Amino acid sequence: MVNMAVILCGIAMPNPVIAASGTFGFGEDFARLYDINCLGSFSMKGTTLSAREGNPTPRIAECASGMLNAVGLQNPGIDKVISEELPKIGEFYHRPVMANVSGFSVDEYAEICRRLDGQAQVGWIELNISCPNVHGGGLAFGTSPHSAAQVTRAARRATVKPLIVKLSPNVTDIVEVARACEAEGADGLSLINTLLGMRLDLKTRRPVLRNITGGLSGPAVFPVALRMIYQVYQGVRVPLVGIGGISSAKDVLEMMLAGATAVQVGSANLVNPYACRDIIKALPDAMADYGIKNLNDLIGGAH
Amino acid sequence: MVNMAVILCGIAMPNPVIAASGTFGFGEDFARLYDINCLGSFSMKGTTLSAREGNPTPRIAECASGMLNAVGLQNPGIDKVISEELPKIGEFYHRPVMANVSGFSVDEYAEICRRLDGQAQVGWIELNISCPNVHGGGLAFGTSPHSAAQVTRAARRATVKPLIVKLSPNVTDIVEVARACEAEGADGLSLINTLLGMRLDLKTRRPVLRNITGGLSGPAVFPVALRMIYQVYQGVRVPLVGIGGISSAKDVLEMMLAGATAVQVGSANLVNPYACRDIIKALPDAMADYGIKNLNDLIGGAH
Amino acid sequence: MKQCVYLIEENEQIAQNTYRIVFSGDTSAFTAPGQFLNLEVSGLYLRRPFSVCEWEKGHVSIVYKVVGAGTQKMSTFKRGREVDVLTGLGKGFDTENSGPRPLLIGGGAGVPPLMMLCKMLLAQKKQPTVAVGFGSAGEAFFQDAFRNLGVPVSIATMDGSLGAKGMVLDACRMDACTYFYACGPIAMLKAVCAASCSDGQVSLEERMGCGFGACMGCTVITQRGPKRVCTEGPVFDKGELVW
Amino acid sequence: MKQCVYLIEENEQIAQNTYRIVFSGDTSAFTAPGQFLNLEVSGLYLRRPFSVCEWEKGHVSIVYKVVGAGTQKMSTFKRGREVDVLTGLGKGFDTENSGPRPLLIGGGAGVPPLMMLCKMLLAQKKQPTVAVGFGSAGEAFFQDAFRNLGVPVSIATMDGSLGAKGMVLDACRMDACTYFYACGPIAMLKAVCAASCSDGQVSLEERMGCGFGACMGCTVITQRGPKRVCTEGPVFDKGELVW
Ligand SMILES: Cc1cc2nc3c(=O)[nH]c(=O)nc-3n(C[C@H](O)[C@H](O)[C@H](O)COP(=O)(O)OP(=O)(O)OC[C@H]3O[C@@H](n4cnc5c(N)ncnc54)[C@H](O)[C@@H]3O)c2cc1C
Ligand SMILES: Cc1cc2nc3c(=O)[nH]c(=O)nc-3n(C[C@H](O)[C@H](O)[C@H](O)COP(=O)(O)OP(=O)(O)OC[C@H]3O[C@@H](n4cnc5c(N)ncnc54)[C@H](O)[C@@H]3O)c2cc1C
Ligand SMILES: Cc1cc2nc3c(=O)[nH]c(=O)nc-3n(C[C@H](O)[C@H](O)[C@H](O)COP(=O)(O)O)c2cc1C
Ligand SMILES: Cc1cc2nc3c(=O)[nH]c(=O)nc-3n(C[C@H](O)[C@H](O)[C@H](O)COP(=O)(O)O)c2cc1C
Ligand code: FES
Ligand code: FES
Repeated sequence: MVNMAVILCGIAMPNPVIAASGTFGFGEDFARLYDINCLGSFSMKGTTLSAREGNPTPRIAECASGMLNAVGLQNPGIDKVISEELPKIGEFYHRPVMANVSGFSVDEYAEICRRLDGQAQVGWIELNISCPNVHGGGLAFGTSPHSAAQVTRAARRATVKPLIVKLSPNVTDIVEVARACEAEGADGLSLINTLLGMRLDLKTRRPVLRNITGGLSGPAVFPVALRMIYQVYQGVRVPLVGIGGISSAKDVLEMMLAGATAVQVGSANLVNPYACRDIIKALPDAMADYGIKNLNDLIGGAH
Repeated sequence: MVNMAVILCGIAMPNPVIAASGTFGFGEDFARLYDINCLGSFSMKGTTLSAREGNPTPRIAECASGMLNAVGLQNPGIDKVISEELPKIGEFYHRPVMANVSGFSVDEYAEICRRLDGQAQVGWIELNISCPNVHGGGLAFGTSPHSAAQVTRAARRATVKPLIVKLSPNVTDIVEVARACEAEGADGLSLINTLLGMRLDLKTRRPVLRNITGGLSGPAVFPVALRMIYQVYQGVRVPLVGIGGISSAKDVLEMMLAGATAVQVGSANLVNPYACRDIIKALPDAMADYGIKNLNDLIGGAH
Repeated sequence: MKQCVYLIEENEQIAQNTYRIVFSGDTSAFTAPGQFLNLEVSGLYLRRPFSVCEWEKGHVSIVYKVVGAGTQKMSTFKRGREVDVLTGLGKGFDTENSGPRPLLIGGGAGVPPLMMLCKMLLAQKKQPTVAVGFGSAGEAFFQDAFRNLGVPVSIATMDGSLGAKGMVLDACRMDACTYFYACGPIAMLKAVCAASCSDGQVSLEERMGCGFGACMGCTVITQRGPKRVCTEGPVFDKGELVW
Repeated sequence: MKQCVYLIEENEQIAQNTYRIVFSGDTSAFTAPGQFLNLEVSGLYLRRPFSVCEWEKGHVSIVYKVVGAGTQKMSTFKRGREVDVLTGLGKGFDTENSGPRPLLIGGGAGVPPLMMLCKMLLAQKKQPTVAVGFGSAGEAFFQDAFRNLGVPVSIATMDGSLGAKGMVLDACRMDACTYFYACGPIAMLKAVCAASCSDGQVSLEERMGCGFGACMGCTVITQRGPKRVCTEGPVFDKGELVW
């Protein structure tokens, strides 16, 4: 018997596999396909203070071993998530979920955290700092240690729940940003969000995405994500959630070896609706193949 | 009849396809396979002032739709390149080549440029600024606009040849770096160099590469490269060479539409030794498919 | 929705750049014409969505036009090949409200789902009329198949090589029908809605990440807020649409 | 070097996790035992290098061990499948200097290229001896094939299930030979060179980007500077190596 259970920021999980934000909705569509209580957890669709319709379509473009998305945070807003989605989730999922939140100002982040603070089913709050800072010239919060720290500090004051900051890979030095978040009280870090990319349509001679650029995800980004987990592991002490291109049990092991305590599976859910379940099912055999009895022994083992 | 000829920094090329540095050696191995005079040009293996043995092996790791390399600039040094490689090249290649140069200090860059300045067959000098700056704390020159500008300024003073600065994608704001190089007299910019990545070996629980991290190239990086060409095109006036993941004639067209005047094909040469020739052969039909008569009309057409 | 492995029974060219695949496999997830399936094409990351043309227990067909890398690869698929598909996706056409004389309007790759719809309407003793438009005569398909069902068919081609010259709207009268069903390019759908005097339904296309509701990639803004083409659609009531 | 399309004639398991493929196709680029080919495995980015086991005009075989994604996929390749290969790569073994009594030493997946080498040495009227090592009896192959050539064969297995228990060196004497040829894990090659009293050649493995000299991915530092395993190797003289 192998041990797959891990503890992420004080919360026990049956296994390290979390469905990534934006690729699992609020869980409902997947709960109709399989019993999602087999998951380590899932991160809800990125939620903002007010409802958002998101970007105009096309929002999706295909790439080699990956895809671009420019969904633009379409979501019903924090109040509806609390009044409608969380109660629904309670019916089919019996563990803590991760609430992925975004804001366009520091105050918005803080306010959403405050409203989530009392929600029993919310285990962790995951701050998506890849959003443009409307008060800071439109650059994403996550692209500077300073603004990343500001958001973390404000969120920290607004909630006692474990706070995970989700880092953007579109930076020169991700360790610097990671350290700034840790210093302001982040309990954990998740990385990576998508890499900024684009595709053009040769027929129309215009960008495929109406938003022009979009976020690259899928197996194509795995080596970049792995490198960043490895680097950040050496720079901070808080636990890490490895995200980016994971689509097999072996990918999970590799990411944990680099330093991740848990992982998120994103795009893989879109091309294979059973991806998370399949990966979790395959984990014990993959562990056995490499002589791993306890996943916790693996975390950061490559350093 | 379609027109494929383009002019890059004042030098005419029969077509925009240049073999990328580090994937084409000094041309010899390929000249044995096909007449490489069909190329737009080729960029020679990255050359440093002194000979270098490069990094210990393994230097190569496989990724989804791409690969990592950590060759570490193995090369015979500038003097041998001038005394041995360039004369050999003259026997099988009758157009200007691109000299890709690297240094570990600003002075080294300048000195190599000075030595290349009189070499008739060298058309362009391509400054690879992804090298660690030994006098600047080991960070790559290309990761800050300031050090990128320093290198460009010194090189500019050392040569009258067209100077192309090759940008690193591992930065928060590539346009800022591009502008700094343009301001110091770069005649053109080529991008992207490789994305920093890594892989682990689950059997040994160690990095696959002895160097730990390596550079990601291949189709996986194409959307990131395309996005960067598109952004830089909006920020500078000098011509751009699009690099990253190109493996088909359609990729060439997409990259030019984003703003590239010419392109480089790298990793594709490694998995298909005839890649450059095949792409050039396929260009006229691909142009016809999209109603393109003259490639020059395409450059930056997506803006 | 159901994930299935389908076996290719046939993959034949039926018009210029246009192919028809007949699969065998579990069709239990399909409930209405206008639903679609999402097909894995090995070597490409995203699945490709195609409307179901016809299905019966154990068999289902699609008709597709070669427009890019995926459909190009599909055109080389041989009989006997197995493919991974998500089946029974989306909400299809509603045959209840059609009235006695519905008009079915299809443009190019939008024609296939009208076949099953037409047969179901006939089975319900309704009198459908069909109007189809193509680029040219070489690209036309199914006109005889509809006629063989005893259904009046009008045709338009852009170059006038078959039927009326122009768009499908130039070849049909929208004032005689009790309801309409339309599938085809967005410009055609807009024109049809604008010209219609009856209620009707249109089937939309959008680039899709998942095809089953998870990614919000395919959202269209409707009178009742943002809706997913893959889940609340692809078929929408004329009155829901904002354009 | 020559790029070719090879047809798989056979792909049979010959030992635990070990398979042998026989291809038909153009073998004109092969000139010496110890050369290799670089095989495209669809869906994977890099080609996979394998030493040629034997070749004759129009036919060539490789023997491979399943160790990862590529060899796993290869083990499912069916007869009749076409694969893209770069052929005639590298510099093979030199049979000139062998003297009358060369010793051929192979470990695991290093054994295959010794087959062709052995046959060529026999054709040159030399008296080769073979020593092979495997993990266990189940993984062993070719011991009988060598014996059928009339060549003395000694075997070692790590678990002692066949032949001597231990490494291949434990099963052979290096002092009786005029020359040696070795192919196998790096630890074995080092031990062989250290134990040898004669000259010899070893075949090295390195992760490869291209396999034909373009990328400098496979460099090994030798007495005469950095050399590419794929081009100046994979076979090196004992005296060239630095370790
Ligand atoms: C619900 C639905 C039903 C459809 N039914 C049919 C049908 O019955 N017959 C038919 O021929 N076509 C149909 N299409 C369009 C079909 O999905 C595309 O033609 C196909 O995906 C193109 O793939 P490609 O790889 O050849 O093109 P590429 O352009 O290489 O594809 C690149 C990406 O863009 C997407 N894409 C390209 N064109 C479209 C499009 N028109 N709609 C949605 N995504 C697109 C692809 O799925 C892929 O992700 C339908 C689309 C949708 C959304
Ligand atoms: C010149 C040469 C000759 C070889 N001859 C044989 C042979 O005759 N029989 C045989 O069984 N094996 C041979 N090998 C080793 C064989 O190439 C690897 O076992 C194979 O590439 C593994 O691929 P994989 O996808 O199964 O493994 P993975 O580990 O999934 O491969 C990942 C990457 O690492 C590379 N890699 C992994 N192991 C090796 C290795 N040992 N050497 C080089 N690259 C490796 C792969 O090529 C691929 O790029 C030879 C290697 C070289 C360099
Ligand atoms: C369609 C889509 C929507 C996404 N939406 C969000 C989001 O709302 N919030 C967020 O933090 N990340 C979002 N992401 C990023 C993913 O959570 C994940 O970080 C990224 O896709 C990399 O993982 P992957 O390669 O496994 O997909 C989204 C990704 C995709 C593909
Ligand atoms: C094996 C290898 C060696 C490389 N060496 C160099 C080099 O010496 N100098 C340089 O500027 N870029 C070097 N590069 C980067 C390529 O020139 C190119 O920028 C990069 O690979 C992206 O293009 P691609 O995706 O087409 O390979 C190297 C790339 C590879 C794969
Ligand atoms: S395609 Fe993913 S929600 Fe519709
Ligand atoms: S593998 Fe590329 S030079 Fe040897």
